[in-house]
Amino acid sequence: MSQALVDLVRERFPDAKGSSHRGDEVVTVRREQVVDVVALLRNQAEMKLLRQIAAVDLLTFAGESTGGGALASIEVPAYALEKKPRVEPRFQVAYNLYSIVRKQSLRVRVELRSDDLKVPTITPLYRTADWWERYVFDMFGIEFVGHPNLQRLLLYPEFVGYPLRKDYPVRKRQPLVPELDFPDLVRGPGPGPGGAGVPMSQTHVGRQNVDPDAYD
Amino acid sequence: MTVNLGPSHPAMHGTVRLIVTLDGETIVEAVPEIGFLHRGFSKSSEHSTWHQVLPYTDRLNYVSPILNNVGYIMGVEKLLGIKDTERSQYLRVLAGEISRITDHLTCIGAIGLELGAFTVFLYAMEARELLWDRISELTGARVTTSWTRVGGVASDLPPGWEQKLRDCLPRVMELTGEVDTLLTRNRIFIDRTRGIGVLSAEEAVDWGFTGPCLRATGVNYDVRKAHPYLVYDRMDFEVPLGASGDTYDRYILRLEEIRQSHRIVLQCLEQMPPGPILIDDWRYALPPKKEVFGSIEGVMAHFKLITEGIQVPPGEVYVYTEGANGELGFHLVSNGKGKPYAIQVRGPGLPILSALPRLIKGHAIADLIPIFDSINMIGGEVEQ
Amino acid sequence: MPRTDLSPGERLYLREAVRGMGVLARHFWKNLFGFRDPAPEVMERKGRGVNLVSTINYPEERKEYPPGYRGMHRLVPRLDGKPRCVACYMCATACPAQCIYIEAGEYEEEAIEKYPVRFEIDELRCIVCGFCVEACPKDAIRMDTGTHAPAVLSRPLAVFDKESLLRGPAVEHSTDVLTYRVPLKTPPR
Amino acid sequence: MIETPTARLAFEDFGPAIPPRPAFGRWLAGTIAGWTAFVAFLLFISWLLLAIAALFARLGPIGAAVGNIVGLILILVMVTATLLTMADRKWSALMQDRVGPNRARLSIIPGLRNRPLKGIPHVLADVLKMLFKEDFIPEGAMNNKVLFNLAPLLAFAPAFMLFAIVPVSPEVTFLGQRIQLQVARVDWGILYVFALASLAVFATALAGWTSDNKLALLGGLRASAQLISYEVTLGLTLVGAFIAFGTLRLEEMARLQGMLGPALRSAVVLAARAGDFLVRDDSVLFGWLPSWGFVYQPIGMILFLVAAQAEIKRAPFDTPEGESEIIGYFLEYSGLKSGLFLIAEYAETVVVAGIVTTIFLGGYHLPFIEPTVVRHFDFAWLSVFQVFAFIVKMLFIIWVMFVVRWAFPRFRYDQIMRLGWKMMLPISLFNVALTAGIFLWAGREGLAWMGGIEWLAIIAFVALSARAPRAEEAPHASH
Repeated sequence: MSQALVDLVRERFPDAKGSSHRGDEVVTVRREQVVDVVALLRNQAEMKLLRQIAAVDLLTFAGESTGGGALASIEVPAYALEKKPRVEPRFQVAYNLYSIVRKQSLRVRVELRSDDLKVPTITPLYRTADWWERYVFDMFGIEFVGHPNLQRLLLYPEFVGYPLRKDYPVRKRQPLVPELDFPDLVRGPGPGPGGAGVPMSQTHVGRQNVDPDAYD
Repeated sequence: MTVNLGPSHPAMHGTVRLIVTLDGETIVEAVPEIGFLHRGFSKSSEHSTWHQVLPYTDRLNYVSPILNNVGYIMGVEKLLGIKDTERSQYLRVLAGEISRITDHLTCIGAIGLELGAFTVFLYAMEARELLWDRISELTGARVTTSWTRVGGVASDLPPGWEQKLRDCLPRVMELTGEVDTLLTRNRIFIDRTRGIGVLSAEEAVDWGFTGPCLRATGVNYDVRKAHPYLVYDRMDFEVPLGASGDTYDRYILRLEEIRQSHRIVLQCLEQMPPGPILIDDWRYALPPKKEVFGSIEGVMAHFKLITEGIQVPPGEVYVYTEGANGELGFHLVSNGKGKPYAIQVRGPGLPILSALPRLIKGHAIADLIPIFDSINMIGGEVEQ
Repeated sequence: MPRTDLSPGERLYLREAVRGMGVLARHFWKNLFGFRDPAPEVMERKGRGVNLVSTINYPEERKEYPPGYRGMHRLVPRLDGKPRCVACYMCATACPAQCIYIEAGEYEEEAIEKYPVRFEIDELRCIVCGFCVEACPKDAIRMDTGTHAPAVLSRPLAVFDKESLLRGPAVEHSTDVLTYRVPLKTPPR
Repeated sequence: MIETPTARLAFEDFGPAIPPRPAFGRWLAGTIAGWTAFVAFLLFISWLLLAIAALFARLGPIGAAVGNIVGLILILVMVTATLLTMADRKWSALMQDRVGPNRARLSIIPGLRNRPLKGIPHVLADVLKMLFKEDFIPEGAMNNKVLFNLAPLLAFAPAFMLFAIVPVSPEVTFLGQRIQLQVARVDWGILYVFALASLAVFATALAGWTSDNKLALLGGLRASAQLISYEVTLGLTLVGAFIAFGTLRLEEMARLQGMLGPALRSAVVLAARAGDFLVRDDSVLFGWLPSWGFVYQPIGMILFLVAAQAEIKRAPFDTPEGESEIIGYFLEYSGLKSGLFLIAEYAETVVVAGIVTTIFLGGYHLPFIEPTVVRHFDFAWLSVFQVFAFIVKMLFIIWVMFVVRWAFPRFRYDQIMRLGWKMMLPISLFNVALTAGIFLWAGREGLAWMGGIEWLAIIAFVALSARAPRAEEAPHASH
């Protein structure tokens, strides 16, 4: 059923690769094409619902040797990382699309090399892509070019590193963020760029980053 | 005037922070800030076996944990390409629908609570307590259920449980009816909710809404109907649809879904066949204790499953079920070893919460409360 | 989806006001003259003068945990009072929270199997998932004590050692004899 | 219940899970004894109030005034308001299937150790807590410290002063003194209430502004707008009652709702002469209806209750607090000052209940049996029963106000304004016009007929206006 969707994409983008696993249809496209492919699916296949943007770091995909057990594998030993062959393209970004009308789903996959982690944003097509792209940026450090407000979503701005990358040490400690003085809310402008108001340094959504018309 | 609401503010249940710019009492702009409850679900899961992820899923949507258990385990089963036994499918649907009722009761109660009708909240909680007692008897814990297993469920119905459930369901529906009496046709409530936080159907899909919030706008998308999983295709239930997508519709739709879930629960009890609750395949499911105690094969299979975990063939799937707040998706990647290579969860609350600035813009600050409650943001699943 | 305009009575707030107050007043008088029932199970709350109060006055009255409830751990003793545990580390491996610590040793006088020299559970780390019970190949750890882990005043007190965990009724399986290399000194009852 | 071995384990750790069931007979005896004690207590309080007034009245006119102040304001209002903090929680608990607070114990008294006494010690605990909490003044409020401290006083004092004009008993000779349980008998009567009630606006506005907190400021703004708006309705709803009774003085209004003194006396004398056991109550309308204010003014009474609820900022009109949105104008107050705000709210509830009782529920009058009581006892005993009746009626009104408080969701700020100006004001104006017209045309009898018809209409309206039919029939989806 969903094979038709893959064909639809391949008709326009001949170098797109289709694959399937357990009934999930995947089409892998080049990074430059992703906006066009998603727009094509959205407009011609009525895939109006963007379920999720997920990303995978393939660094240890083949080389991971431990079996199960939390005790056995709390941390990838340093020597294992050293010898790891550089997997390229290392990152995959998966857009899970769905058509409510036709009840079809399709995953658009983009593969990224670790030296050039940039994907064009699809926020003009799906508003829900806003937070999902921020989430992926937050967790993997993949930059979405053209995103209106590419900030960390779940973590705080002082966080060092990208936790869902496979080479992020599990037991790494983050530096403590000093607490700033709470500005006087009524008299006198506070330190934030918006004048008196919320202490900006503590937030990762400062007002200065928000276009007032971005949400409407 | 900029007002900071949260992360500890009576209206921000869960831990979310809203930075609201006001003009008088009208909200000009609102910026939600999340992550105060971020516990690293994905990263933790990558360092556990497939089985050990289960307790984490309890803690995603902590008001309806069984639905998360079921959603996750179905993902693993999809990766494995197996199906669980028929009785366990019924059990999953049964417990899942009870969980859905508890979730909706929580949401409705919270709407009442924060609109000042504390009584409604307590009636809803009383009903929820009864159901959580049943869940507790069934799974061994009220909230941290960890009840499903690959290929089945952990425990069968305890003796006499069915009758207990049948006895307490009327009381639950009676309390739901009292909530209905207190709120649904009350003009104060209607004035507070009708026409508040309206979203059109196209916009709702664009924002990635699913579940009751999407159906309140009139879009007929319920995973249980669109892609029937487990035994939902054998159940006779309806999907209530709203018309205008406002807060009132979201409220009344949840109320109606409680009634539909009640129907499903009763049907499950009637149709449930006897039989095993776990598949008899020692590659995936733990052998029965008798075999473990008494036979060398059983012990070996047992040890292999515990130490190495379930060996899931490599692959990548996205599995979606109908959570209480919408489509609960798990994006699972396996590399053929005993641990999940990558897990990312699509909490239904995250896209909905991201639309909160759009929903509350232009409304009074007092309207923030019913809108925020009616989208039923659960911190656990949004912030993972 | 009932979604209609309001009837005149509802429009004037009056009708629903009276109905809503009626619900509350009914609860009020029922509970005021009600016969306070200490057992809050709704099934047992039928009969004369029974009220609807669902509160449990906790320390004085408690709801009994259901039989399958996952409560505090216990180490199951054998008939001779020694732990059934053979220190196989299965529970420690299966535990997602890594709250179990085991040190194995061998019985000197009885040639049976290994036994845990130390067996400690950090009940503060425990997430009560019950995987350890499932993972045990000897039925040596159970969560059927019917209680929860008690509150403690400092963190070290929440680490329960073998002696405090080893309690409750002894269990003997018919297959146990297969694992004894010599018969038990105390014959089974 | 200790049957299984594992249940024994739990028992070892924590004792029995479920205490034995109380016997039905014990429950019955307890209930009867409790209610008897309650009624006896109220009767005693009634006697005490009169006795205090009589004792002080021996000291002359100023003494009489002081006695009334002590008895009514300090004992009746203060104690009731304090107990209401408890009653609010207990009653709401009963409405919500809970038990309510029952943990505080008077452990220092030997016999009362481990006895919750139905939670009454919580009142003491609350008071102690508020007294000993740190009195925190936020930095931003330091510039306006005087005004910041003045606000709770401005809220507190008028609430208690309001009760000054409420008559709790008729003029009666008690213990040899001619007394009436009323602090001030003034010509302008109820206007005093309106004048003082508007002082509360200053409290909220000051509290909101000086707190130097945005949410408190919002609360203060909401409160001042709401209070000023509802002043108007509050006044207009009572105009009908003024027309019906022809006076502004509350003691006059109360007196007019039962048998007047001379008539009562002569009726009793006649009955004594005839040897009748029962004496007919001449004030009863149509032979069965007490001639109370609610008969003449149904709409006025309902509107007054609603407007008063809004005026004292209780739910569903509690937007100035709106604890889930903005925490309220008293957000920055702590300790005793916060307590003053809270107790003022309960005192206002008592006052409103007192005024409603006086104007609409016959004040201290007992229907039907007043002359009979006088015939068999005397006027002093009658006054004890009358004070008792007043307190019971007042408690009933308070109870109704609490049920309202717990039954409804909160209004939105603009909806309160709309309700006040667009619904209640026109209706109360209409009520005034209708009452005046009927009164001119047919006098008080006519008003009684009008009231009866209005009551019937309201009941029919509530009972017969069913839930609106489902216009759009369920667009359920089914695949």
